[in-house]
Amino acid sequence: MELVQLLTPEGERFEHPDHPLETTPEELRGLYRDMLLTRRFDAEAVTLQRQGELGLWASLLGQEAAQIGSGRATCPDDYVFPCYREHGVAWTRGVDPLNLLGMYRGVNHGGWDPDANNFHLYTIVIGPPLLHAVGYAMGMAREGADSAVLAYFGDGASSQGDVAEAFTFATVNAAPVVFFCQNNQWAISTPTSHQTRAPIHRRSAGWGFPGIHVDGNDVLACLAVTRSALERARRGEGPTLIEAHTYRMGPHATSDEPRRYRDDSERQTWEAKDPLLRLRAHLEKHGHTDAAYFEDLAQEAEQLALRVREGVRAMPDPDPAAMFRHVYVDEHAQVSEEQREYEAFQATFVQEGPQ
Amino acid sequence: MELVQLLTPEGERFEHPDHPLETTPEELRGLYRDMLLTRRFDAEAVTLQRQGELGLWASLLGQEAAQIGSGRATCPDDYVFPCYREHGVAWTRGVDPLNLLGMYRGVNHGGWDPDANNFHLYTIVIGPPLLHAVGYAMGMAREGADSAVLAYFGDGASSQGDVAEAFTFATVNAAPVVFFCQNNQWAISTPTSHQTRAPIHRRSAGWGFPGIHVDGNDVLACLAVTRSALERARRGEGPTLIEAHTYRMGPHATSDEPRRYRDDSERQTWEAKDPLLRLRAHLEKHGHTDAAYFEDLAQEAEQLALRVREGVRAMPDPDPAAMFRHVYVDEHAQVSEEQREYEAFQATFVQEGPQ
Amino acid sequence: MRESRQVFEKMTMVGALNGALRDALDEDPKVVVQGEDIGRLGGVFRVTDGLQHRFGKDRVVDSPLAESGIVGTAIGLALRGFRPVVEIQFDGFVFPAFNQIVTQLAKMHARSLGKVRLPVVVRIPYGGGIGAIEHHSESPEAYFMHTAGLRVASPATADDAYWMLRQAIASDDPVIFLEPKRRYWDKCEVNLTTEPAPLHKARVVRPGRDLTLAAYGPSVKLCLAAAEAGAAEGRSLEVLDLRSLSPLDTDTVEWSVRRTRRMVVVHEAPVFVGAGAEIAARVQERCFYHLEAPVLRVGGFHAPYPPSRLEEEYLPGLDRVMHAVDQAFAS
Amino acid sequence: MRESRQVFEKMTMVGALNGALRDALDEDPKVVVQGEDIGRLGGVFRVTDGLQHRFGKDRVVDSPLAESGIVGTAIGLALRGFRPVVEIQFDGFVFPAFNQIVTQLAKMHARSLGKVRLPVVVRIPYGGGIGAIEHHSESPEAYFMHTAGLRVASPATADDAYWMLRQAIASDDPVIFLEPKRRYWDKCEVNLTTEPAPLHKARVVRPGRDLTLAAYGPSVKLCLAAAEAGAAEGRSLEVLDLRSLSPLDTDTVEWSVRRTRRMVVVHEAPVFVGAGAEIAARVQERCFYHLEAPVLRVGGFHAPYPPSRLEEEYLPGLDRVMHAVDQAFAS
Ligand SMILES: Cc1ncc(C[n+]2csc(CCOP(=O)(O)OP(=O)(O)O)c2C)c(N)n1
Ligand SMILES: Cc1ncc(C[n+]2csc(CCOP(=O)(O)OP(=O)(O)O)c2C)c(N)n1
Ligand SMILES: [Mg+2]
Ligand SMILES: [Mg+2]
Repeated sequence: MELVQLLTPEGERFEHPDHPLETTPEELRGLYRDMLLTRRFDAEAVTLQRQGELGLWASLLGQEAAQIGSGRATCPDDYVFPCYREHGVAWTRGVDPLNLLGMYRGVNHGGWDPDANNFHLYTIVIGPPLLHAVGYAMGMAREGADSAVLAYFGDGASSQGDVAEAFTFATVNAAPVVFFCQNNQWAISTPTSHQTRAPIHRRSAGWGFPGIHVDGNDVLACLAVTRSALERARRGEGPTLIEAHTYRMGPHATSDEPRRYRDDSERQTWEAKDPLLRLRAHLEKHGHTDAAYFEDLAQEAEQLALRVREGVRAMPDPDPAAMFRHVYVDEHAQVSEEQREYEAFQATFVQEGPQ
Repeated sequence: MELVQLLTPEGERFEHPDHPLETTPEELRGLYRDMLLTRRFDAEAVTLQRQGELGLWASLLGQEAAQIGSGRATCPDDYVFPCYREHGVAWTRGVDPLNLLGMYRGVNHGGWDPDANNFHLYTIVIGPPLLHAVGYAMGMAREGADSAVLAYFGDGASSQGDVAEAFTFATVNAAPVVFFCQNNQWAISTPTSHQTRAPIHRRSAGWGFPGIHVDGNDVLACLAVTRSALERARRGEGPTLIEAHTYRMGPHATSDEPRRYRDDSERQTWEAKDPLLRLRAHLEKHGHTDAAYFEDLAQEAEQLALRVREGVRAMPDPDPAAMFRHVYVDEHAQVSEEQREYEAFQATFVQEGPQ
Repeated sequence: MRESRQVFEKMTMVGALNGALRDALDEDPKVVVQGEDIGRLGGVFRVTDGLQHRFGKDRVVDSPLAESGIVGTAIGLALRGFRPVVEIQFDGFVFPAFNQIVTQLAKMHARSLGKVRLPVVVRIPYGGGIGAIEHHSESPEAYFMHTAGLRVASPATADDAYWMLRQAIASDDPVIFLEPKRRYWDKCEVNLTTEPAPLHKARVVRPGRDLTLAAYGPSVKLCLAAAEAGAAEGRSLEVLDLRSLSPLDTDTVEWSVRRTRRMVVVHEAPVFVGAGAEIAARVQERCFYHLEAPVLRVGGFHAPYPPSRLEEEYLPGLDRVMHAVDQAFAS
Repeated sequence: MRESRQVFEKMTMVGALNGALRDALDEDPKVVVQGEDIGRLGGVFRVTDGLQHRFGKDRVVDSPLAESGIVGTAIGLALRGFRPVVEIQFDGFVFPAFNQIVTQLAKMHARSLGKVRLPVVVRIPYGGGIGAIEHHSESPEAYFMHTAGLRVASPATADDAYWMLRQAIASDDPVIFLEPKRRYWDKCEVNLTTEPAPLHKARVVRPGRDLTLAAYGPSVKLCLAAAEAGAAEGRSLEVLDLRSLSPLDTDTVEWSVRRTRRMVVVHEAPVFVGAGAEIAARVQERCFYHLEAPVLRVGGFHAPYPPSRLEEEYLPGLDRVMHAVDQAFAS
């Protein structure tokens, strides 16, 4: 199957018969800004991890187009289910980047309000959220809502049984859901060829719903295919699978050492396909931007980085009592009992003064 | 995709370019005998259940061709993983039918030696055995064995995540395994349309391996496609998925009441496609059989039924100590302790005499 | 609010559960029911009989054969504001959903710092005694008790079945609702107008002075029989129906044992790291100086549930309970 | 047989486990290793470092990202006569494989009346204390202990890690092998020539007279520190390393408690229906008249494992252990 591409690595714009896309210069500048700010934020998080402010960070470097393009295709009433690397998607949903850092800092397991931006919590266990997405979409459909769900997963995740079950429940319920696979070629050290011998976008055919292969480093193509898939879902025509061909430029997470399992040369090949460079080339070629635009943006990026840096450092450690809170909505005798004992025990230290 | 058929419901023989099959009259008579004896055995088990000799029975009525055809395609060194209804397959592997009754009578959970006939135990939990089959096939391949695995599952089972994972592990390991799906149109009360919106045989394309749709009531077609798929597997070319289009003529199990969820008319439609009738028509039309053949066979069937009836009635209840045996291969302190306590407790009754 | 309803007499537990689902579906449009074969067939035990006909295929959903999918989509529905009640066909088939239950259903409320609520009920017919094949007679409650974030409850009678299921559906926390299938056809009077007790409260079902028999679900009836037999021997045995397993109503247990000073816990699940272990551990912690004898446990062996012809040997029966009672008095 | 080998000095637990796998792969061609990222990368903890290079991709297999598939195919390989050792990347990711483990791996030997053996080892780095994100610090042992058919063991030191893993691989039963990841980088002397003790035997790692501290895996070191602190306060605390959780070496536990008459059990897993519940229940059953105080439990709370900034509050620490010891003496 052909790879949907609307923008070449050199910044050349194409039209695609099945995925028409009209864009204003302002929109194009907006997409570039999204990608640049996301990248800057991500780089800042990597630095903060090195400085010990975060316990871990999973960088999205290289996947900005896949995430911004697909995320910008959503409407406010749509709902998004991420994995743990969808910082760009979170950005498009209006989630404060600071919120994304809490779990990587170790002060919470997520903890933002998913309903505030219709952006679900990051979920570490790979597989389950795809089914949550389908259930959510089934609920939307039952309510007759004019909206859809966008669910992200990785090339590695595609091997989990839950993903197949998600396809099954989505099709038999004609659920308004779009499955968006960022095939970034690696699942930690495991290449995609170890997960499947056929392209991932072909998977959906076996369930009778369409699969699309898109250039994941082309923000316009990602926007276009996701938008049409979401529209299809909202029309009640059921799910679509999108495979975005992209690359994880960095390590799996800050704890990882990619040199143990892949050549740097691979990364270099992909640098030529950088999602930001190609949109920048396009913007410049068509006179949509001037030097001031890029300067302002660079400044905005530094401000964002500063805000994030300061925000993270100011993040308080959680109150130990938080361990017991929210285990249940309503009182649970064992939790209350353990909390009482814990607090009584802590009180003995307070009485004795600091140790 | 076209349905592979070598024998019409009227007993007309066809050739299929991809699935050539040469058969001698003797082989054809053998296949008919297999199907008839299996059907007779199955009917006897249903009766035995009604008489209270079995706790439950899952009848294969209507699926004789799918099971005998595919089972007869195996070689002795191949290995078979059944579900719980593969009585016909068991027959082709030389498993004593009496062995199949133990778990339905409640005297064991299976308990035959899988390695005696390379026929694995019936497995009640739906999904897991497909992965066992793939692992077994991976082992065969590692040993360089010239053999393959045949794994059965149902239309309902196709929804389990483990089936998808089995496809994944089979393909990335190019495991010599054939997945044989008996689509008997129902999973208890759930029609296949509630499991998938696309034909099951299409599922494999998403993993890059072939899927075949075969007339599951045509014993010759089932034999031919399974044989070629097993040969392909033995050649190291990896897995094949076969979907056999067939029908569960009876209830899901003796405890089920199909009238609650399906029309009798459906069953009548399928009666016209009876797997035995069509082979019988073919045999008679070509003079491969005479009246004596059918009479002898009927007598053999009655003898089998008699042997099964008597055998079941003679099956002893298991020794209670069997509960503790075989939990582990080697001694386990808690099991030994509980067994000692249990036996000491039982001994108090013996001393006191019967209660 | 339910004045118009009669007090039903002599209902089976299946009937009571069916009534509870029907009333919950009636009263709250957000309640949805899903599971394998629960629609036209009404479930293999007929607990959902007639519900699809009455409430439609959108609210009473025949699902594909995939338990992870059943629970996973229920979580998604709950995120959207629904209150799903899912059926796992038999105890032994809950394990494909275990990942969804343990890592998602149980933890999402805490993960979200309370922003997300998952009012999902997972109904599981459990326990033995019905002569079934493998995986149809197991008692998996300990796995769920050990999992923080889940509530676990099990009724022993039709009356409790009705009300406890209503309460479970009303709970904003996920509830693992264990239905003792060997009691499905037992009848008792169900009072449909008066809620008898909170979901998580244990109940003294037979008062006694000399020893406490603690049980839940299928084993309560057995303990009542044991108390009867004990009375014939001149022993006054108190029977507690724990009803809730997470939380455990330790207060009631403690209150009972402090009076009787002896205790035997009975359940069908294997005793090794089972519910009885927790109860024994708690009781000796809290009633150490009140106990005249160790807390004893009667339950399944550390072995897979046996073939049905052996299940009466495996399951705690009257003999084994009375034997434990004797031992407790011998101490 | 291994005379040619030196006694290694000061090995980390990771090194010891790596050595055990290497030697097992060397000695038995039927041993195969599979898991996520265990090949080129050598596993996220480097336990399998260099093994794929040495033994090839057929024996040290990078699997797809699917735990049910990893365990399910391992069962199939075992049926074919292999001895698979699989790695689950982190404790929290064992649940997708739970169905395979509980309904298949644990039960197939019994199901087949002993005809089938499944010598599969499931290695799981478990427990907290490494500052990780959600699902990377859990202690799931109680689930496996409650499951008949599984053996469950956990080493506390590099020396035990080497030998216990060798013994687990040699076992004809399935073994859940729990590796205390916070002790992965602790070094100790590993004697590669002498098998120190059977897999399922508990060990007194510090003798004492006044109270028994029972622990396993990550908590043994903590208990040794507590015994040290206790000694400073004039209390002689005995420390038991249980090593095996199923079977539990009750004899050694009993033998210890009968002398010390007091006991505190420590583990990271939530105490509610945890390993400690079983130990407390057994000890009060068997040593009722020897106990001077109830058996106390120190462990995780009935709550999901918290964010890492709170883990020191959640995990049993020296303070909480000493507090329990004080309580045991206060009784
Ligand atoms: C069920 C489960 N198993 C294992 C892991 C450990 N793990 C975390 S990320 C990862 C690789 C994921 O790869 P992919 O799905 O391609 O996503 P990517 O990280 O490339 O975005 C693994 C194995 C996990 N989080 N969940
Ligand atoms: C994991 C699991 N869930 C549920 C069941 C209960 N169950 C037994 S058979 C069956 C239907 C199976 O349908 P199918 O796969 O089509 O096989 P068939 O019975 O038609 O041969 C169900 C739901 C089970 N055995 N295992
Ligand atoms: Mg990836
Ligand atoms: Mg079927």
